[in-house]
Amino acid sequence: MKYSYYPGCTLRTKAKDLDTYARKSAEVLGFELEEIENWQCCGGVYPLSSDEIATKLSSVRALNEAKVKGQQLVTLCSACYHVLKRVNDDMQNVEDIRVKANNYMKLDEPYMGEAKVLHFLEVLRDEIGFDELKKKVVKPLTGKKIGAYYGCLLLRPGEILGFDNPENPTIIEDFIRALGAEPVIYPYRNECCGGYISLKAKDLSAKMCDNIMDSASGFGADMLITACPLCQYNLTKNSKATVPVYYFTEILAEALGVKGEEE
Amino acid sequence: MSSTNSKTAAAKIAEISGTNPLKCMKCGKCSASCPAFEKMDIKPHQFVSYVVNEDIEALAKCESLWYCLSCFACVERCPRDVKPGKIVDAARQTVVRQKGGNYLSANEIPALIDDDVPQQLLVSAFRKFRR
Amino acid sequence: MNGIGVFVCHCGSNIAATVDVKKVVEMAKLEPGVVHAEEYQYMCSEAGQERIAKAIREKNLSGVVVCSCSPRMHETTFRKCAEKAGLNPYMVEIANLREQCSWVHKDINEGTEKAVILTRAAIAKVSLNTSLVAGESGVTKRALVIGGGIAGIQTALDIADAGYEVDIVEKTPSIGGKMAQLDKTFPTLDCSACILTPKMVDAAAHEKINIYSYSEVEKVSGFVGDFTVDIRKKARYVDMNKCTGCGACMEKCPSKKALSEFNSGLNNRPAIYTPFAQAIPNVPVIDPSQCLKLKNDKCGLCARVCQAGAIDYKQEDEIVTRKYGAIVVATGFEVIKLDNYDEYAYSQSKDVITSLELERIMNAAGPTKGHLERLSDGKAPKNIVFIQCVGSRCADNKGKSYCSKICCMYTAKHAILIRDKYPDVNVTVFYIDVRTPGKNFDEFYRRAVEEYGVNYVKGQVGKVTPEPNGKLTVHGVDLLDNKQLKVEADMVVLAAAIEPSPEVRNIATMLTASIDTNNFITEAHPKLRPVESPTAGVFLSGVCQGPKDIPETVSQAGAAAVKVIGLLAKDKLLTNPCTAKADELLCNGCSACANVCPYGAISYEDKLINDHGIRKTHRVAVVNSALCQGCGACTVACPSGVMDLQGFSNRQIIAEVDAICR
Amino acid sequence: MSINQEFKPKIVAFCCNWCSYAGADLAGGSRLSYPADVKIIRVPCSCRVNPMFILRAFERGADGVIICGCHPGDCHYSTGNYYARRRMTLLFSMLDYLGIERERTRVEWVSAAEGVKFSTTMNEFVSAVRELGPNRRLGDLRCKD
Amino acid sequence: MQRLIDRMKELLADGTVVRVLGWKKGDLGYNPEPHFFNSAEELDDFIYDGFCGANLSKYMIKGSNLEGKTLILLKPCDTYSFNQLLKEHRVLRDKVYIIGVGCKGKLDIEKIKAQGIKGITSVKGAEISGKCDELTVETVYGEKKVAYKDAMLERCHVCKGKEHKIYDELLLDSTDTCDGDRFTDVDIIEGLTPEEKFEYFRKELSKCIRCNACRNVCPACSCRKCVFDSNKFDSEQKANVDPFEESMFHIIRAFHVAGRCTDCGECSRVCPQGIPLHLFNRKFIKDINEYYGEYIAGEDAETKGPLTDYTLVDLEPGERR
Repeated sequence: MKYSYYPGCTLRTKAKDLDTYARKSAEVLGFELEEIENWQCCGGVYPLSSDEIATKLSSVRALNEAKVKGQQLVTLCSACYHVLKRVNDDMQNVEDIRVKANNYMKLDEPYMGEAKVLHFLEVLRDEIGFDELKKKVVKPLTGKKIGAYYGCLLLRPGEILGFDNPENPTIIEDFIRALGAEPVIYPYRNECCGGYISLKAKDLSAKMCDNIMDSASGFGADMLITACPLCQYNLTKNSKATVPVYYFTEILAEALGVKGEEE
Repeated sequence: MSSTNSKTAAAKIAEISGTNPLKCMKCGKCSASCPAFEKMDIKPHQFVSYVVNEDIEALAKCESLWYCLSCFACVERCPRDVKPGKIVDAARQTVVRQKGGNYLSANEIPALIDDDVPQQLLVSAFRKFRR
Repeated sequence: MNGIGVFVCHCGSNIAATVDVKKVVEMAKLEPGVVHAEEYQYMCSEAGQERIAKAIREKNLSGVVVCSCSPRMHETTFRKCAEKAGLNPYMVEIANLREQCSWVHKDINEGTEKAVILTRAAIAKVSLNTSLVAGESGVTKRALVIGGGIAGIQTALDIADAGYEVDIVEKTPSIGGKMAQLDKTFPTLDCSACILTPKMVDAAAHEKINIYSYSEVEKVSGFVGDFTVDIRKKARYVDMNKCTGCGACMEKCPSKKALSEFNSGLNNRPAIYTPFAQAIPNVPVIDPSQCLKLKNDKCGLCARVCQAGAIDYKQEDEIVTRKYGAIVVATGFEVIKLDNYDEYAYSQSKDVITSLELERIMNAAGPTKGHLERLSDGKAPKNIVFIQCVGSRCADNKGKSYCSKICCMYTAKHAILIRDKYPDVNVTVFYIDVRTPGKNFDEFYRRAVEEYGVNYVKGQVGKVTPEPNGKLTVHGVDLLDNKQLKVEADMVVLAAAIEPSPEVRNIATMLTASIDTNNFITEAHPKLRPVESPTAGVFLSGVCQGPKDIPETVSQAGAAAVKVIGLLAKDKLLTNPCTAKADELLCNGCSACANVCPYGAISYEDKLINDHGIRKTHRVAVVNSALCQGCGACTVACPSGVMDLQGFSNRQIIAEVDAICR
Repeated sequence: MSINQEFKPKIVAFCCNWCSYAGADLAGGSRLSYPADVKIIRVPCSCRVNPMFILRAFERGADGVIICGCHPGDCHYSTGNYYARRRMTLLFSMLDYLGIERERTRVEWVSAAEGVKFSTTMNEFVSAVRELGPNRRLGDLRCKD
Repeated sequence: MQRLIDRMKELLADGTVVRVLGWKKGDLGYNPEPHFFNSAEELDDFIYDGFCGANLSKYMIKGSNLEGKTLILLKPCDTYSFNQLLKEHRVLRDKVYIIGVGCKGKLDIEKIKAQGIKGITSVKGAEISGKCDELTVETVYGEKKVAYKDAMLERCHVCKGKEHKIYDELLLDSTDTCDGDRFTDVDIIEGLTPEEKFEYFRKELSKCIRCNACRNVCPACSCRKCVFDSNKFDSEQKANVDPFEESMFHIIRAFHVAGRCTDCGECSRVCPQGIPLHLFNRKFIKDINEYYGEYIAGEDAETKGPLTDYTLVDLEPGERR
């Protein structure tokens, strides 16, 4: 099975781990991430205003490329997932944006939101299946107590993203279970880490991250995993960081036994 | 800002946010959910009232614009489908689109970042704080 | 063809002052078909009516036009007058010369000219009138009440007290409904069971009331006065006639894992059970999904301990068919599922409960024997937070658009009861608005604040987070103080919205009663006919029509009963003769008419039609004149103009149009 | 303008029995005058008004047609006026399409308590039609020369 | 086409159906007509080509009353009409076997004639197989070429799509022929002044000779007895006697089919006077779409029609959205 793959800017630089381990794991799990050509940055945040068109075009380009190749579009970064999925929803359902975006793009065939955006975790859950994943695990993470940190961008608004129950998600917990570890459920797992606010109001972000860390460690987590480079940054650099924070692909690679192999 | 300008600006905010502020029933669930509440001078639920009352001048000057995290907690939980986060963002848009409306200048960035800052942080902040 | 008589009334000077009545008479005589025209001071007077009667008799009139006041005033008078004189009452038309002519126009020429035209239109219409006879249909002197909660019980008691037979169909093993689950009732704080159980006993003991418990309505046919209903009596596996209600079976039953419906799932019940100790009938049922004997033919303990030999594992569902003159829907409500409100941690924490669950916890017969304790660890709570409007007043896709109406008051009740019994427990209520319209309601709420020190905070809660120490943090807002609040709580109580029972949709369909987008049954008129459904003979009692509290429910139940009694007291129902009628020779059977009929009065039959000697079977529309109310929606929906309204036929109205535009 | 004052338009008003006809009666009872050009036809419900009736009126030379019914939500028959609303919306739009000005057709919801509204509505409607002058007869929609 | 004929013969032979409702060759080569074929032999006269514009749905009302199952051929646009008839209980699903046949746009001989081509003897290139780019018109004055597109019926330029909405099996391919917006003409008329509108329709409607062809062909006009022939409205007097019927016929007809008309375009196709009757229907369709949401009559056989439905918040007559 081949998927179009949209890595996003951060995975090329600061979050190489998130990307590398995903590719290695995919290989073991029997699917391929085919990076789309000439992708451009999604912008990091979804432009909410209904009259924003130009800022959505890079996403439309990526989506259209996947459509042309007849593949589903996979992302790893929460922000890319959020932006791509919402732009795709606009292209499907918002007439005005669809018409204007297509006018800009001048494609051979207009893009109407045909592509399907998947997060890597969704591929594991819906395409591979966590039961299958469990069978492929060679080094189960037995005994580890892992807290899932979802953040905002994967979950909200639930109506559009449809990733999981936005107030009580389970996908990463199920993922943790599949790898043989014990998920730690704590109520702050879908609270915001502060996001881009940490650029200008570090104190606010720090307070929020501390709340998350306190809750997670209070419920007994040894480590947290996340899918978002910015969450990872804020949680580690911007808080008292009582527990380490890893990308989910890293523990995946570890459990699948492909972490050690250096390129 | 003259009253007609306020009216147009308020209408513009309602339009690009795609929500109807009149549906708000003042339950405060947005403000109860907002992680940046303490930093906000105009609280999320008040934000909606300001648009209804067309007090756009105050909105344009307020700090809240720059503290909203776009975490969508209020959007997710608003029982009236008003989605205050979208209104805050629309107001922010109307400010940054004006000349001199940028909240972040390129010059100040080096002092704000460290080696580990992910690109995502910068591009997101640029989108939110600048034209 | 006989002739038409025209009678112009002066109404003293009310008409005559601005309408030249003599001219109207003169002009009327020129109209085709008019054989008699006269004017008189007061047509509605004894003498005036005698003039009309005399003319009908002497000139053998076939139609009468009275030019007078509004038909809303005296149409009935003149119809009766005509009938006495031997003319079909529906051969009378009124030209409204007073309200719609002389009183609104000042110029006598203008007034006269218009009066002539109105008279002309009435003459044109009456010449196309046909004799109509009100139909008659019989009344079965028995009522069916669907639902055995307080609404159904009260309606049944009131009907039965008037001397009519009533059947109650209740889906659960016992009557009592939601009220039986309540601990105390507002604003008087009397014990719910103490006021409800006597009524349940009365209903069971009443010679005119027959209770079908553990039964459901399966099929409804017929119409007002003559409904035929199939009732499914679900297999109880216990013989109602033999069981003595000793309870030995329940005690001995080894399968005790099922969640107790009555206790909102907070504890368990055996596979053979009555929902609660005061159940009526006091005959248990076996839950086939739990019974070891029925599931895998093991056990059989209950049969062995039953001295009356009442256990019958072979019992099957039974269908009873009964006839009714009237049907009352009293299907009540359920608390919504809280799947869409995970931010309040209902599914994540045992200490986040609904108000109905709190009722059971507070109740001496409940899972905690009436002790206020946390379900997670049995500890006594010190801080309790109530959250209002959970799923009510929503404009999103998750909740209900309406106010559930009862929550403000029951929350005040809970707060008072807790503060009264456990003065050291702090109670905080997060509210959006406190709504207390009702006798002694606001006083009650104020007592909660003033006497019991309940902390009311205006603002909604964003999230409830369980903490590692087992407590809960309530993240709310105080809008009046403009502050975010984090309240530590041991227990959180959610005022979850109520919604009509899910089966109401199915029942409404069977009854052709309409329901609104929230599944509440629509009333015939929101102000003037609040306990009747638009479908004749179907009445509404309780929350199935809209959220209401117990006093309101009981009032409405009584009102519905009066409507039923009024109907059953009649021996014959006269039906409005101005009903729709399809020409079956030409009907296409396309269903357009039935689609717009608000009364479900139109059905389709494959009929053998004799079309000028050619016999063919067609699907044709058939109007049930007992149900049709004569609105005429169908006549316009019909593409071939086959559906017509008697008394307001297409030809009659077109004749009026022509007369006016002539 | 002065010419139009003398022009006596033919106006047909269909009023539902339960609300608007009673509203007209109330206008009468309160002596609230309106032009005598308005002639009322009583129908049980606004949903009884067949588009054929309106076309017939225009074909026979009516200058304006108005339909009055209970306010939405207050229909005596619960839903009749909702159907009437759709039918008339489409019919009026079609008449406009044929060249019968929008001002010549109107639907107004008048309750039994709204005598004043009935009278002002009729005054407004008649003056709007007078303003337009005589209607082209729909009967001339086909000329046979 | 041979594949189609073979398949029809097969279905006749195995008893699935007892007759075929299809098109029969006409006398001129470009005027085929609907026909019930009762045996495999009769199918020798069968034709399916670009001139088979006739919508056979309505004939199935008769077909539903005949003994046994009828095989009907429906083009994509015809299936809408069929669904609508099904919704109105005018045809019976179990009395029919539907082959959805492909369509590459249907031809209008008048369009060819309008290009100044006279004395037509035959037209080549209208076969359903092949590319359908160009027609070769044989005339008594020699051979003429006409682009297929330029000879297509107006309705094919605004085709609803290639998809059959109801069928038992599909045969032959379809081509997208839509290259226009069906509401353009309605928009133009809406923009005229009242005088211009009235004059326009007066000019068009004055051509009408009341031949009733439009009514007879219309799949929505399937009443056992038409209001115009009934005495229910005092309009039964025939043409030239009653001016109401005379002048209001098309308007009333349009209202009667409003919400039910699938815009099949047959009325305009068969009008011998070339009156653009579809402009009435499309006005209603456009308004319905605009006011009550996109609605395509006959898209399925269940959805409530817009005129037998309502919402609490429908706009008021005369109000614009």
